[in-house]
Amino acid sequence: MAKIRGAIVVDTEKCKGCEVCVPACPTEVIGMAKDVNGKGYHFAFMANPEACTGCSNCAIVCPDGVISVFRVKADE
Amino acid sequence: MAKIRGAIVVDTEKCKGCEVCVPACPTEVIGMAKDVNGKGYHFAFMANPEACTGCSNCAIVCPDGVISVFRVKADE
Amino acid sequence: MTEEIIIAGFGGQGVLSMGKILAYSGIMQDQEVSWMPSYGPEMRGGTANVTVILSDERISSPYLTIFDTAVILNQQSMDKFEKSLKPGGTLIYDPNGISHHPTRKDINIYRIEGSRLAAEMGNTKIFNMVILGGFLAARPIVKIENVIEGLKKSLPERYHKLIPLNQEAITKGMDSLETVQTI
Amino acid sequence: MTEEIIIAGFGGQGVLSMGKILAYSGIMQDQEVSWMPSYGPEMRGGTANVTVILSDERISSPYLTIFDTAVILNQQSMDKFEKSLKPGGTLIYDPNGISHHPTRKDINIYRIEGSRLAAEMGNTKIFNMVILGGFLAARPIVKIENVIEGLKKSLPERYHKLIPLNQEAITKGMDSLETVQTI
Amino acid sequence: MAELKLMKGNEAIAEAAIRAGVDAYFGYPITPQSEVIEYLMSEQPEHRTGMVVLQAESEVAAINMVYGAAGTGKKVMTSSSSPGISLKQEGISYLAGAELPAVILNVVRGGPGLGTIQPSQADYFQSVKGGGHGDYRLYVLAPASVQEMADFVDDAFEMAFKYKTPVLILSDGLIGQMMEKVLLKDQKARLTDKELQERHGDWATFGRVGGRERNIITSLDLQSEKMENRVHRLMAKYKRMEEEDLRFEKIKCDDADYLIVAYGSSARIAQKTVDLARAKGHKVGLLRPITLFPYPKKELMEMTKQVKGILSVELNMGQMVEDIRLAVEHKVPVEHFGRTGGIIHTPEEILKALEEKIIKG
Amino acid sequence: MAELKLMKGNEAIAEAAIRAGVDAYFGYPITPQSEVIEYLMSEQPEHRTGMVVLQAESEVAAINMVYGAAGTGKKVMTSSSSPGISLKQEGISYLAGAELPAVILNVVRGGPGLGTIQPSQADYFQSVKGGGHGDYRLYVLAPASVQEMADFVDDAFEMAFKYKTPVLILSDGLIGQMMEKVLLKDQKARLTDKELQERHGDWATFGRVGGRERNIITSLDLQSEKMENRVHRLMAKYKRMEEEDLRFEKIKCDDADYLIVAYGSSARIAQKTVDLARAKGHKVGLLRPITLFPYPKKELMEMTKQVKGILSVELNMGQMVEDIRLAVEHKVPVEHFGRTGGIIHTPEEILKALEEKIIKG
Amino acid sequence: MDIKDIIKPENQVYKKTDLMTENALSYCPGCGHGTAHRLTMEVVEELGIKEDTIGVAPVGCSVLAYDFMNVDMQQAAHGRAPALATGISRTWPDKYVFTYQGDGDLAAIGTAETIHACNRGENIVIIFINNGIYGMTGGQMAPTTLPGMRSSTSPYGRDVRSMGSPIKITELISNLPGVYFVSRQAVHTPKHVRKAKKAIKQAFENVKLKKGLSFVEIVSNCNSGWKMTPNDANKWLEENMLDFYQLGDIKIDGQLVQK
Amino acid sequence: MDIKDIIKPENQVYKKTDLMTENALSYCPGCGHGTAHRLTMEVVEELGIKEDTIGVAPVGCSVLAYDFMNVDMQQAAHGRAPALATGISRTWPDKYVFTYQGDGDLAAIGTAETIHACNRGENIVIIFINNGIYGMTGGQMAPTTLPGMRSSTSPYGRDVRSMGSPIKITELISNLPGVYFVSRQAVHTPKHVRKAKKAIKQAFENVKLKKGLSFVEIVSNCNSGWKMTPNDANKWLEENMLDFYQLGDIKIDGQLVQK
Ligand SMILES: Cc1ncc(C[n+]2csc(CCOP(=O)(O)OP(=O)(O)O)c2C)c(N)n1
Ligand SMILES: Cc1ncc(C[n+]2csc(CCOP(=O)(O)OP(=O)(O)O)c2C)c(N)n1
Ligand code: SF4
Ligand code: SF4
Ligand code: SF4
Ligand code: SF4
Ligand code: SF4
Ligand code: SF4
Ligand SMILES: [Mg+2]
Ligand SMILES: [Mg+2]
Repeated sequence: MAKIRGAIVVDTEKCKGCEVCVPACPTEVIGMAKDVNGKGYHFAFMANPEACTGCSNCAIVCPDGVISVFRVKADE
Repeated sequence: MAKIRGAIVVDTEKCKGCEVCVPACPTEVIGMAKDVNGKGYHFAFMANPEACTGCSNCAIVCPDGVISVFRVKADE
Repeated sequence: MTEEIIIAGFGGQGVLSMGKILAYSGIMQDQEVSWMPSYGPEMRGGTANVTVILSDERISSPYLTIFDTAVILNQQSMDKFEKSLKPGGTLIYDPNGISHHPTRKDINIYRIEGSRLAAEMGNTKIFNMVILGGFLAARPIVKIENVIEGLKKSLPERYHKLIPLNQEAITKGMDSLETVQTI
Repeated sequence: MTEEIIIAGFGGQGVLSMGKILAYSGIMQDQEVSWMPSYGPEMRGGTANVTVILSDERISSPYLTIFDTAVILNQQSMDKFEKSLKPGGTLIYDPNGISHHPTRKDINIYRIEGSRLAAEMGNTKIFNMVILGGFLAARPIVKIENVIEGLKKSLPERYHKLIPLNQEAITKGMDSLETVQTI
Repeated sequence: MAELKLMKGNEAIAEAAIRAGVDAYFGYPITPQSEVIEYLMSEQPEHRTGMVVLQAESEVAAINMVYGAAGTGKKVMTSSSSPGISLKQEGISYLAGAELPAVILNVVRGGPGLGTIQPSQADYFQSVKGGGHGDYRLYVLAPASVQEMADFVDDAFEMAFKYKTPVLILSDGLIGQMMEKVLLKDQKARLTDKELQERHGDWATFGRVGGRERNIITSLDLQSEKMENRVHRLMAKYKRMEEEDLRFEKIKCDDADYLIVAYGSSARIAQKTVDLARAKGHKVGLLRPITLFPYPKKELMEMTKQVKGILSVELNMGQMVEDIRLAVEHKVPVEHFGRTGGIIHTPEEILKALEEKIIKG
Repeated sequence: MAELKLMKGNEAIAEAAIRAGVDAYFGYPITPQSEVIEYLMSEQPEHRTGMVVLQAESEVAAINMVYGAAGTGKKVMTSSSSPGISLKQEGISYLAGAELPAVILNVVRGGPGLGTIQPSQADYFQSVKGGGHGDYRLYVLAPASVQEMADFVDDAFEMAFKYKTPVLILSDGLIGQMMEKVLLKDQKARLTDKELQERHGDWATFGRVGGRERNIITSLDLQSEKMENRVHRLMAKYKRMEEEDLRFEKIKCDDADYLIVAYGSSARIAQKTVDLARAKGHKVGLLRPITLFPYPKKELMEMTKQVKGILSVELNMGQMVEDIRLAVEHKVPVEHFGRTGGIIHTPEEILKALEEKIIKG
Repeated sequence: MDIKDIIKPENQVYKKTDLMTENALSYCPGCGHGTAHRLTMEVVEELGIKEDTIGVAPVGCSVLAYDFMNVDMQQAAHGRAPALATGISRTWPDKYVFTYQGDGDLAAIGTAETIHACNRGENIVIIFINNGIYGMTGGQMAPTTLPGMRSSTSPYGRDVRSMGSPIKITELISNLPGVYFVSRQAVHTPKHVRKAKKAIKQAFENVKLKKGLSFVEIVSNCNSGWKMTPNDANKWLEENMLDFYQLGDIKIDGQLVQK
Repeated sequence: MDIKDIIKPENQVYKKTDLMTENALSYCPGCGHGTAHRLTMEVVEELGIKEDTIGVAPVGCSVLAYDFMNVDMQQAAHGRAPALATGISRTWPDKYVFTYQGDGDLAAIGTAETIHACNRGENIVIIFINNGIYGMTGGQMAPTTLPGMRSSTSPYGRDVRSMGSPIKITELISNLPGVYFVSRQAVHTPKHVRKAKKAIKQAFENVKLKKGLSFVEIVSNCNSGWKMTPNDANKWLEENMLDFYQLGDIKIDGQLVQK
């Protein structure tokens, strides 16, 4: 059975750490980094990458448009 | 039988001859003078005084408020 | 030659358009002209006046307080402008509605029964053309053919059919001017 | 005596209120004071700075480009203000987040671990009070009791219960100042 | 086709705008200049040239419609009278700050406040010093005849585009309401979209045609350094205006012992005074600034070598007189004569003032 | 109770307004002065004194609310910053024309256009020459400290009512945003309705109380003769202001060879320049006009007997310098130094300009 | 019975209110402004509130309303009467403050002031004279000018496509919660005059309740601007204006009237 | 499957549109302005109209929109964006002209310009960001601030009695015949973002029809002004703002949507 796998790339230097993407992810993929970026923000990252379906929810709510989304159909 | 009699007094110097009072009178009392007043207007007057009932219609539509109305109950 | 004219009367008497025709007539004979109305919030029934200048030279001030000629069409204007004529100037007036006639001795005075004549011709709208005729009789500063040309220019195309009637009124006015006093 | 101070850091670090407390402290000991913030469209995360002057005389310009003392709380501010100190002036900074440390040889330099100490005290909001303590250790221009009075004045009544905590932070700061270089 | 007509100043400027190929007019009625929009509406210029004419909901809206259209490279104008021009001050300051070409006509009436609707020149300060906020000036043309009302449309747009700046035509009720003969120029074609895109493609906002980089119209510089640069750029333009596009007229100045300085309707009236004075044996000349900004400072200074005194004649309580004094650096006496509130001075009273304040004084 | 506080200029003026017994404030937010209305709202002056505070829908509405309340004899004020003040120009002209007392605060920022929000003095011309239409002036006070921001509220209202005129407090972002210590005056009671009716019953429109004749507030005179009279009445007031209520401050002028003229924030900075200059051996003095209209013309003329040159220091490209030149009638060199666009000049660069343009020049 | 016997002081049943001054009205013959002025003053008189009434005149033909209404009045900048009234009413909360405004004044340049005074529920009365044109400045198109109607700035008739539709500002502001009472009336016949007066009276009475703004529109003629005789203008009004601007109460006691 | 195998250009399903510039947005973390910007630009990109699009930025936090949207833009005086757009659209009738305005800009100072551009049926798109506050100037009360809501000029909460009720300008302008399409949306969750984009797309598509103005309100957070974290602000928005400002289409194809 073909499974959908996804991944996101956060432009960590532009991420403002607003956390709006976190609740937007239906599969609770996203966490906030302990580290801060050059502007002092804790940026978002895939804390739970396996769960990502590439649904793009996070990307479309990200106010700063810093998330890119990738998606493949992967055979199990 | 007591009959209602009315009369109007037009401030002829202030009348602007607009004729708005004419159709307002239910008993066709009012006519416009041939003469003009100091401002060059043909002023209104009681052309048909007998018919006046003192209903005040003319006075309340007169834009310039130049009509005074009088009214008595007269025995026939 | 420069002629400085005031035309003054009630709002609806065609004072402004008479001035305009006169000014256009001046243009038709290659003169410099100016036409300066009194303007104000339209309180209908108020007075209206216009200063018209025709000149062979560039006109300096279009706004004047003394005039060569005054055309006067109501009492207020008489009160105001009789005294603004230059000595030797010309006053032309319609006696209708005038209670105090002009009294100056150092000016030429003419009368023109504009209202009556217009009424006789069955069209009160040509009143100002009758007056214009009277003016031209007293002050023949523009040629009649230039007046007609001026009339054409100042009337929109669709009213050109009225030109003969206007011309007739002007002629009537020219013929009907009465001399009160010449100095 | 006149002390011209710049305090500079990130928007949320309490730079402005630290300056305000300092200014109030000056008032408490009858000095003239001025407090002039940089202000701008609030782009959060941007830098904020405030110029504070305490003086025994009437203060002329509240806006300065060179200072006696600089309190520096982020890298941008270090880049901007290290060079604005007068020779012999004093630079106090929190090394947290600073990548390029001060290099001038003609000034006094102190460090105060404000962020760390505040975190240790379990309340990041008192960060600026720790820094203030450090400042006072380096530049004891106002008496501590006047600082406490200043604190009272600048805090709304309902926050007065926090004064002991603030006082503790100031003391902590005073005790924790590290000397990097004195001239 | 060029044409000779008898027209009001207000009508002449409207007709001239159509013939000049103006793209759009936005305005709101106010006496004594409502004939501008009335004439335009009656001429249906959208049929004649495609020019857009719109009655805005207010003067504030009108000036901002002008801003929008000007920002696209279009030739666009508005007109109003004093109170309405006051309302436009923010917009005018924005136009100057954003460096947009636009033409604004003020047919001045007597103020302050609702005032009168009669002619006045009491908006001089507002016009030349900047009634809006900030460091900016307008290029200001002061017509003194109906012909100039017509001619200055072209001139104003030339300057507006040359300097990318708002240009003010400062007229008044007398020039606006009077009729004179006017020779109207031939119809100029409006720029086609293509021509406009070629000419103004480096700054105007009509869309990223051909995929070019975006253009931005703004007067904002959050950084003061940038803002100061912007203002310096403006100041350089104003200096250049003075060098290249200053205009004035001298009447009977060659042998003048005394000088009247007057613009617009006052110049017309003062010209008659010059004749009256000369008839009385006073050698009086008239210098008429045609541009009020830039101002003929050098020319006035030059005149101080010749004249014994200067009278500034204005329909106000003394405004331009300051610019004359600044120009002549107090080398000769400079006095003011003016009427206000809609009263127009007579040639005779100007002469009297001249005699009292300058010739005898 | 008088009180010593550390406050921003904007807060101080707001607190002082409450204490001065001001009846109403109408305003619209704009940086760098929004603290005025914010402070007022947080103080709930309706509970403290009954003062009304209302956030209007725009600056235009605000100035016209001021007009309405001022017309009833109330003490009423507004505040804004440059673009907002431009929008108020029609209203200000109306206030002047109708001879209404009111106080307007402009906390100037850099223009033209949207500009910057940093301090500037580029609205000088607009303030003192009349940014609105018509022949009028404002009484203009220029505070140079937080204390003066507070103190000038009372002074401004005194002048506003003495002359029945709008008074402008011309501040800037520096004075508005800085904190200094300020001694706040005791609370003054607001006039009771009865007191107001007695004091202003001959002109104010609060209803025909006691059946008195009606009062009318207007700036309209359809007849030009009447309008001219109105303007002459205004001019007489302006003259009287100059005679009775001119204000300025002289700092180290007694032995000065050179003079700096500066107001508001520039005066603060220039004062430091005076010290720097004297440290270098130049005898420099500072004349600080406190009223910008009326202007200390006589005092400046007097100073020409003593000083060799004058530098006008302004946060603009050269505005007040014209008034200095007019005042001193070009008897000594008068030069300008200024920064613009929100940049604040440093005491050091002023000194440099002084040396280059005046001392050495 | 002789006329002389009728015309005696004791028989007088209609007399111009003393709250209209003796100044001759500056309006054109037959203009509805005069009637609207008089009704307003009759209401003030009948309510006995002249000591507590302050009026605000607009810019428009009624700019001189203060010459005719014998109460304290202020003249406002064009469109700003509601802002003035706000300033007055806020500082004199117990007074009767009214504005008297034309359609250009209220619905064009003054739109923001109108909407926001209504929205804030200022405790004032707005009398709104809708004559579909800018009377004072010589008959230009107003926001209220009917489709196809000629004016000096719509000489070929209002073209809705390029000039927009006439705006029913009265209906618009009725939707605002701050507005307590709205009525549209006319004054060209005795019947309409009587109803209009009732509405104006209601509006002034509402001020006592301090529940919000009361708004009375009066559809009126501008015979000069329309270039008709007064009686023709009134007929045209009846046949054209009233079709679009339907008369009647629109909001009572803060509730929209269901139609 | 390794993450690296997923993150390959050919697998990319979401990418920021090129019509957003590379400049970092000047907005506070979590502010809805960024999302609204992006949606607008995505629509312009998808419709392939960037060569024919001109935007108008307001005064408000989005004053710098021109730094972020990669199309031709003008910056307008506070409140006047619809007037600018009118000037542009009238002289370039075939272009896509849009304004992007905050609630203070559009519903306070700009009320007259908004109402009249709507009434004239200008062929433009208005994107209206309603965050219930003046964000840029530091959180003052806006015409849209909810009753009882705190702001720096209503520090004790909006008092409807003295400050008026929040104004539903969107419903108000829906009543104007010049307005062709009106929708109220939000952008705080993916679901809302998708709907909002649909509405914006519809609005831009309408421009081709030249049937009137299209208006899209976006209810958004101003977490800084509201003094909340972004997620708390979005929750507050959901629970409070959306109750008052109900989402959905209000007018489609010139017809009010019946509720
Ligand atoms: C700021 C400003 N703009 C324009 C005018 C000119 N003006 C005077 S009255 C008026 C319109 C009057 O129309 P309306 O309000 O309908 O009143 P009406 O005369 O029809 O009663 C205009 C545009 C002005 N005086 N001030
Ligand atoms: C004429 C004028 N008045 C006031 C201001 C100050 N100002 C700037 S933005 C703004 C309000 C912004 O609020 P909003 O429109 O809701 O936009 P937001 O920042 O909330 O997105 C104000 C009052 C100005 N720049 N110009
Ligand atoms: S693409 Fe979908 S599943 Fe993956 S992180 Fe984003 S929201 Fe979660
Ligand atoms: S929504 Fe965007 S900016 Fe906010 S935390 Fe997530 S990735 Fe960062
Ligand atoms: S009072 Fe009545 S009956 Fe008498 S004239 Fe007037 S309208 Fe006619
Ligand atoms: S309505 Fe009045 S003004 Fe008109 S004609 Fe009759 S009496 Fe005269
Ligand atoms: S112009 Fe029209 S509104 Fe004005 S007075 Fe005349 S008829 Fe009435
Ligand atoms: S202040 Fe508010 S609206 Fe402005 S950027 Fe920040 S969150 Fe957004
Ligand atoms: Mg009207
Ligand atoms: Mg907002």
